[in-house]
Amino acid sequence: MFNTLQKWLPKIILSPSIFLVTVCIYGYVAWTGYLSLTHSRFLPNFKWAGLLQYNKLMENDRWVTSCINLLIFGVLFIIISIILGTLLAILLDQNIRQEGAIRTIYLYPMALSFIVTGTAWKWILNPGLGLEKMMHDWGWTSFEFNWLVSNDMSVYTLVIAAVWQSSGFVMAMFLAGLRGIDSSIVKAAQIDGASMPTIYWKIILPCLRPVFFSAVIITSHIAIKSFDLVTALTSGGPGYSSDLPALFMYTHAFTRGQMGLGAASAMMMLAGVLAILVPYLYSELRNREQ
Amino acid sequence: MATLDIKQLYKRYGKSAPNTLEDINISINAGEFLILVGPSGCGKSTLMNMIAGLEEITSGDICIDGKVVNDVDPKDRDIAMVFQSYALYPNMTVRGNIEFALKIQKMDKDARETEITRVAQLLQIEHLLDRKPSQLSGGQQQRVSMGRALARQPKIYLFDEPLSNLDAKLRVEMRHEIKKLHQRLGTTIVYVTHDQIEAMTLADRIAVMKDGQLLQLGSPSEIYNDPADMFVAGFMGSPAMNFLHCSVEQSEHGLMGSLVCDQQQQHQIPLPEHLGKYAGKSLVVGIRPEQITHVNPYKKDKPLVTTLNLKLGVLEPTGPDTIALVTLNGKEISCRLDPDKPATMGENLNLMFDLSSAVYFDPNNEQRIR
Amino acid sequence: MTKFSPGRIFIYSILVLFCAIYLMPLLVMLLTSFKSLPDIRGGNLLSLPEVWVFDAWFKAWGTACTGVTCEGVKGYFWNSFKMAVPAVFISTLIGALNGYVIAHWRFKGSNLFFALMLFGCFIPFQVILLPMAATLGKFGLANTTTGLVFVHVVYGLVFTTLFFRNFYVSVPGELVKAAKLDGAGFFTIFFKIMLPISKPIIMVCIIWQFTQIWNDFLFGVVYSGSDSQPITVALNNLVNTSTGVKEYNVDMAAAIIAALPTLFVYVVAGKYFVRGLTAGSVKG
Amino acid sequence: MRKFATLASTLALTSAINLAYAGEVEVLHWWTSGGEAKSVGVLKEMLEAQGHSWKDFAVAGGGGESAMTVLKTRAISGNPPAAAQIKGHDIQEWADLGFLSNLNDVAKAEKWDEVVPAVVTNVMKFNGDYVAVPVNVHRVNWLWANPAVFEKAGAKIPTTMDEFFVSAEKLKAAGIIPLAHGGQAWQDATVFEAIALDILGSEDYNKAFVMHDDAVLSGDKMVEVFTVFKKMRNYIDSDSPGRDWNIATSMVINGQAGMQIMGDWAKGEFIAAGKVPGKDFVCLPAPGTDGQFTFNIDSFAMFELSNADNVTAQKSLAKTILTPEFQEVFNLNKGSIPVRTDMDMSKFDSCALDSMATFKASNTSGDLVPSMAHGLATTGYVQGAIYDVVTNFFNDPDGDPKETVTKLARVVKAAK
Repeated sequence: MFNTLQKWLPKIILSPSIFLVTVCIYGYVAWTGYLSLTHSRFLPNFKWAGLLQYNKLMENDRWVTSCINLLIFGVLFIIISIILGTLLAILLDQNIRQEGAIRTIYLYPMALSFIVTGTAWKWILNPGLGLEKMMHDWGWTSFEFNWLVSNDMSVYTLVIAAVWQSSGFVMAMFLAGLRGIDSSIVKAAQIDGASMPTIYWKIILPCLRPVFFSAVIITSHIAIKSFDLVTALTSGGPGYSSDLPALFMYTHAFTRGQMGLGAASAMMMLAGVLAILVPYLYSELRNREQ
Repeated sequence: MATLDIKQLYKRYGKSAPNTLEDINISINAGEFLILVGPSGCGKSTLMNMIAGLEEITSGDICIDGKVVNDVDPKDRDIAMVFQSYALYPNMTVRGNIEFALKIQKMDKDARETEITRVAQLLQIEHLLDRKPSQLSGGQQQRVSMGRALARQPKIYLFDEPLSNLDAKLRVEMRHEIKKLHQRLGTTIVYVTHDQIEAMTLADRIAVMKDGQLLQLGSPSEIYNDPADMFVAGFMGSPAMNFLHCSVEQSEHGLMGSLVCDQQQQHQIPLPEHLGKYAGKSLVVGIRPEQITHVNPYKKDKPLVTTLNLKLGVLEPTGPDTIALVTLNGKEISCRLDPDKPATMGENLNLMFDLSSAVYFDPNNEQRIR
Repeated sequence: MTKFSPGRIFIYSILVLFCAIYLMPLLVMLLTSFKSLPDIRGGNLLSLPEVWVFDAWFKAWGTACTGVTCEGVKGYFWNSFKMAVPAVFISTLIGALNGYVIAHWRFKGSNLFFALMLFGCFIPFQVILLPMAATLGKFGLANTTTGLVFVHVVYGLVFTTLFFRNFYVSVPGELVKAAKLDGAGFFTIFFKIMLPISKPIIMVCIIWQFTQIWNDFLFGVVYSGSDSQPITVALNNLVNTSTGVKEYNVDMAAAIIAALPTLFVYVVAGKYFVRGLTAGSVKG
Repeated sequence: MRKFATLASTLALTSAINLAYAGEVEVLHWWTSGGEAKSVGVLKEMLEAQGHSWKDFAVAGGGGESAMTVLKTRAISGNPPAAAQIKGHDIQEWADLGFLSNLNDVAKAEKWDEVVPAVVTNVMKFNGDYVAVPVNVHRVNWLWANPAVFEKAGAKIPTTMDEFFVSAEKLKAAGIIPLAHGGQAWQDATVFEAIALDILGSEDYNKAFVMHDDAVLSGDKMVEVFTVFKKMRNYIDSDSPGRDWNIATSMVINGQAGMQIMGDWAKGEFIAAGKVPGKDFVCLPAPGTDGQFTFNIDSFAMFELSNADNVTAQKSLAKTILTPEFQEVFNLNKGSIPVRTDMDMSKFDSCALDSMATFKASNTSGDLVPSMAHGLATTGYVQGAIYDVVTNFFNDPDGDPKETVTKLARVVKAAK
């Protein structure tokens, strides 16, 4: 009897989580998927609408803008975070005095939410209050930094703030990766006459491929879910020029009483995640097995 | 001390997958030291895990002391195992590691102390008891992992390549220790290795496995001198047995096999008469390096002994012997030469082939011709 | 000790420059919190306060209005602890058990489950607000601290499982086998062997989860009850003035108070964070 | 506040009988700070004086957006608050879904129909039954100006759109920001609807934003509205995007800017800064909308509850909100006017009196129109669609009024 219990124990232990994941993630997603095919407005209802909401979504200029913004924001944010994180990690790995303190400084933005830092960021980026004014006060009057209030540039301010928040975490991941590399590899390369930049570029960074993988996964999940960031910084403005899908979804489903449309946009977001992530996951994991 | 019987054992992962183990039958007597050898992936570790109860049995039976234990939990089989990586619990001291199983058995504290002391003395690790595994050298970790197994006083010990992470000197030392331990305690041991010297020196019997099948089960000398097929013959012994493919002819001097050396010269070697039915066909002669030597006048006129003049290739002095490579039939053949007698690379030398203890195989199915 | 060559000086100056950039928002908040209101309107972001005043801090902690009550954020501060501590503890424990099963007690489908879970990381939380509300309502957990803890545990689970699984995969399977032969069962192995060696990854999980849960606003605002609102909600109420004078110094002081616990965790446990990441959680 | 404590205790005496059935009301609102929080505090005191307890559920942010999300999740979880700050069309939506409770008995006892104008009560009723209680009436089409600034620039405070642009030009020449504005969607819409009210007139305003008449929405007049709207952009400083409305107001207060088009809640900011109406600042109708009144009504909807004691408390709350005492305190604090037309207005300032007079007059002249920007004119979805078009046009330097009008008509139709 005890025997069988031992055999079933792993499954028993995992089953509540399996249940929760099935219901609270996939069940709810299915529910949302169903909702996106209904006429739901103010609250969910179950009047069948077919693909109506999706058609509406495709014709919605704001949705198109927010998708393009996500693409710009996501790509820039991921690339800059990873480059900056790698760079800082490499510099910090050079036997730096006070490494612990510097590391903490790079890492601390991760500890703060945009509910907390949003106001400070709005000030810093605002031309009349922040950086631009400060530079003018200090005598550099030609300094111009008005991205926050510019239609074309506001989405880049999101990138700045997001990179500020997450690059420290990426740095920590790469630092951890660097610490895990066998030092004999570096010695071997030095004996072969390679310069330090070459060693990093040709040997160490390729070794960190799994870290890149994790970093891409983590930063892309941050990018897709970015919501606090936009609400705190631009609320999607000026106009809706810095809108992102997460904000679009929230606004339509909860404040505008267009739950069906909101649900459809959520499903499109998930489909987008699947379309980009699954091939990447697949190729990465397959490469690693080889 | 216990007997271990493995009967018609099969292991398959998934319904359509090929058999990982196929029809394994081994009976191990109480107190016997059985060694499983074979190339990696032959299934020996799987077999070991199945004996321990760590993997499920697809079909067949495993019996300890005559009782089927197929569905018995690992912990209830009264088996101890020593792993290649030692698998010491990193969070516990040496004492904690040895004590762990005893605590689970709810042995009282005094008894545990006695047992730890006994094992520590036996393995000379008393001074290490309060250290963590990470503070120990490889050899010390090895001893602790044996100590952990010994403390339980199980019916059967399983050793999974326990020495392969040690350096050569330590490996020899530990080998002796294990041998002594076995002689002193007389327990049943199943031991997996790919090191054939370990196999030869430690085993009461050796089981040679390949591709999930048991090829031969026998005493070390049986395995060495009387291999069942080319695989077993080639696997045991270092340098490995030489295989000479030759065509068989009936000549006036009796049955002869013909060979070609690297100077395109034809050579003939005598073959025993019972191979007569292979005349006109070809077979494989298996001859160990120690049967190819300098000319020994004492043996010279014996039957099935012949001398060939061959060009020496690379020489490898090992101390007690010098291994010389010569090319025959386009393959390198190793010979064991007396280091005291002169021999230089490139020199043509008369080598004596003693075919009286050679073995013969059918080239088609690689089975022994008896 | 390494000598200060031009190259080293270059490295140090870059590192210090980035320190300044990273610290700027915090510095702005700190300076502002010590300024008086006229001082804020007059000076610029990084100018030092003309007079250092601490009133804003006392007001934020004890007397600022966040609705009809004007007792500052102190009550909400404890609400957040009451929610975060159990949620972090439970999600870490379950994550550890899950990771242990997925890494060492594999069974048919356990890997599939893991893959499905990974995808769960990417779901925007807005999607699950309503169905989760309905679920909580059915179980009578709506607008209770328990319900809030439950929500955080469910969606934190995905991450903790991921962390622990990646860590436990790097623990040799032979350790588990050895323990099984020593007679240890599922839980004995977990509590006596796996958990004691998991300290680095437990630290990572605690830091990650604590930060996420403490900083969460969305779940906090929709699933809390009126007497269990977390500090992020209070902060939001304080900062989003609709009428009246905006007291930036109080807002900033409150924001820093709200951030103190997470900052503390990062400063104190930051070194374990990198160590824990090194120990395996980044190896995907 | 002391006065209200005594007032509350007299109220407590009159309703002492209710003490036996003391219940609890949970109130969801987004009045979290400053004068609003204090006003709600008064309501709390008055209710507590009647023996009930008040559970405060305040969620600030974005004009109630977060609060609405909370309300929806709470309704779905089957645990709605007793009262929630809901307004305009949303009341109908909630009532239609069957969440709201019937307040007819309170309304009858308190004679709401007699003291509150029909324009207001219509919003509070669903199928003829009271489901919500109005708190106040805001006039949205106000222009707030700093006379000192105008004097300095030698400009006249404008009453028509043409004057507006003349004055704005002068202010600009004097180095003053003519119009203080916060670039948030609802503020853009507030300015937009003021212009629309002027150019379209009350009738077409209603046709466009209440009836969604395609001809008006895509008509030439609407093109003109957008053209003027775009022109106004030139008199706003470039830092406006994202700015909160009260920051914009403070720009007018400290003379950085000349004027602001904003609802009467802006008055609270002036008062809080110690400014006197008529002297330090002036309030007058948004250019060209004299005699017209864009109304925005704050209200509390009452949710269906199961606990009988709590229902009693809820009804007490409904009753208390419409008492002249509360109406007076609250509206003095908030800058708005009472919903009761039978009140003694002696404590109110000139702006409020002016507002009240226009409210009563426009009620009969047909110039009383619901605010689109504040959700009184139409459903949340149409409002949102209009917001998108308006705010995008306003912030897009290349926005073309003609194209935008076509787009407006299209999205309104799609959202309907």
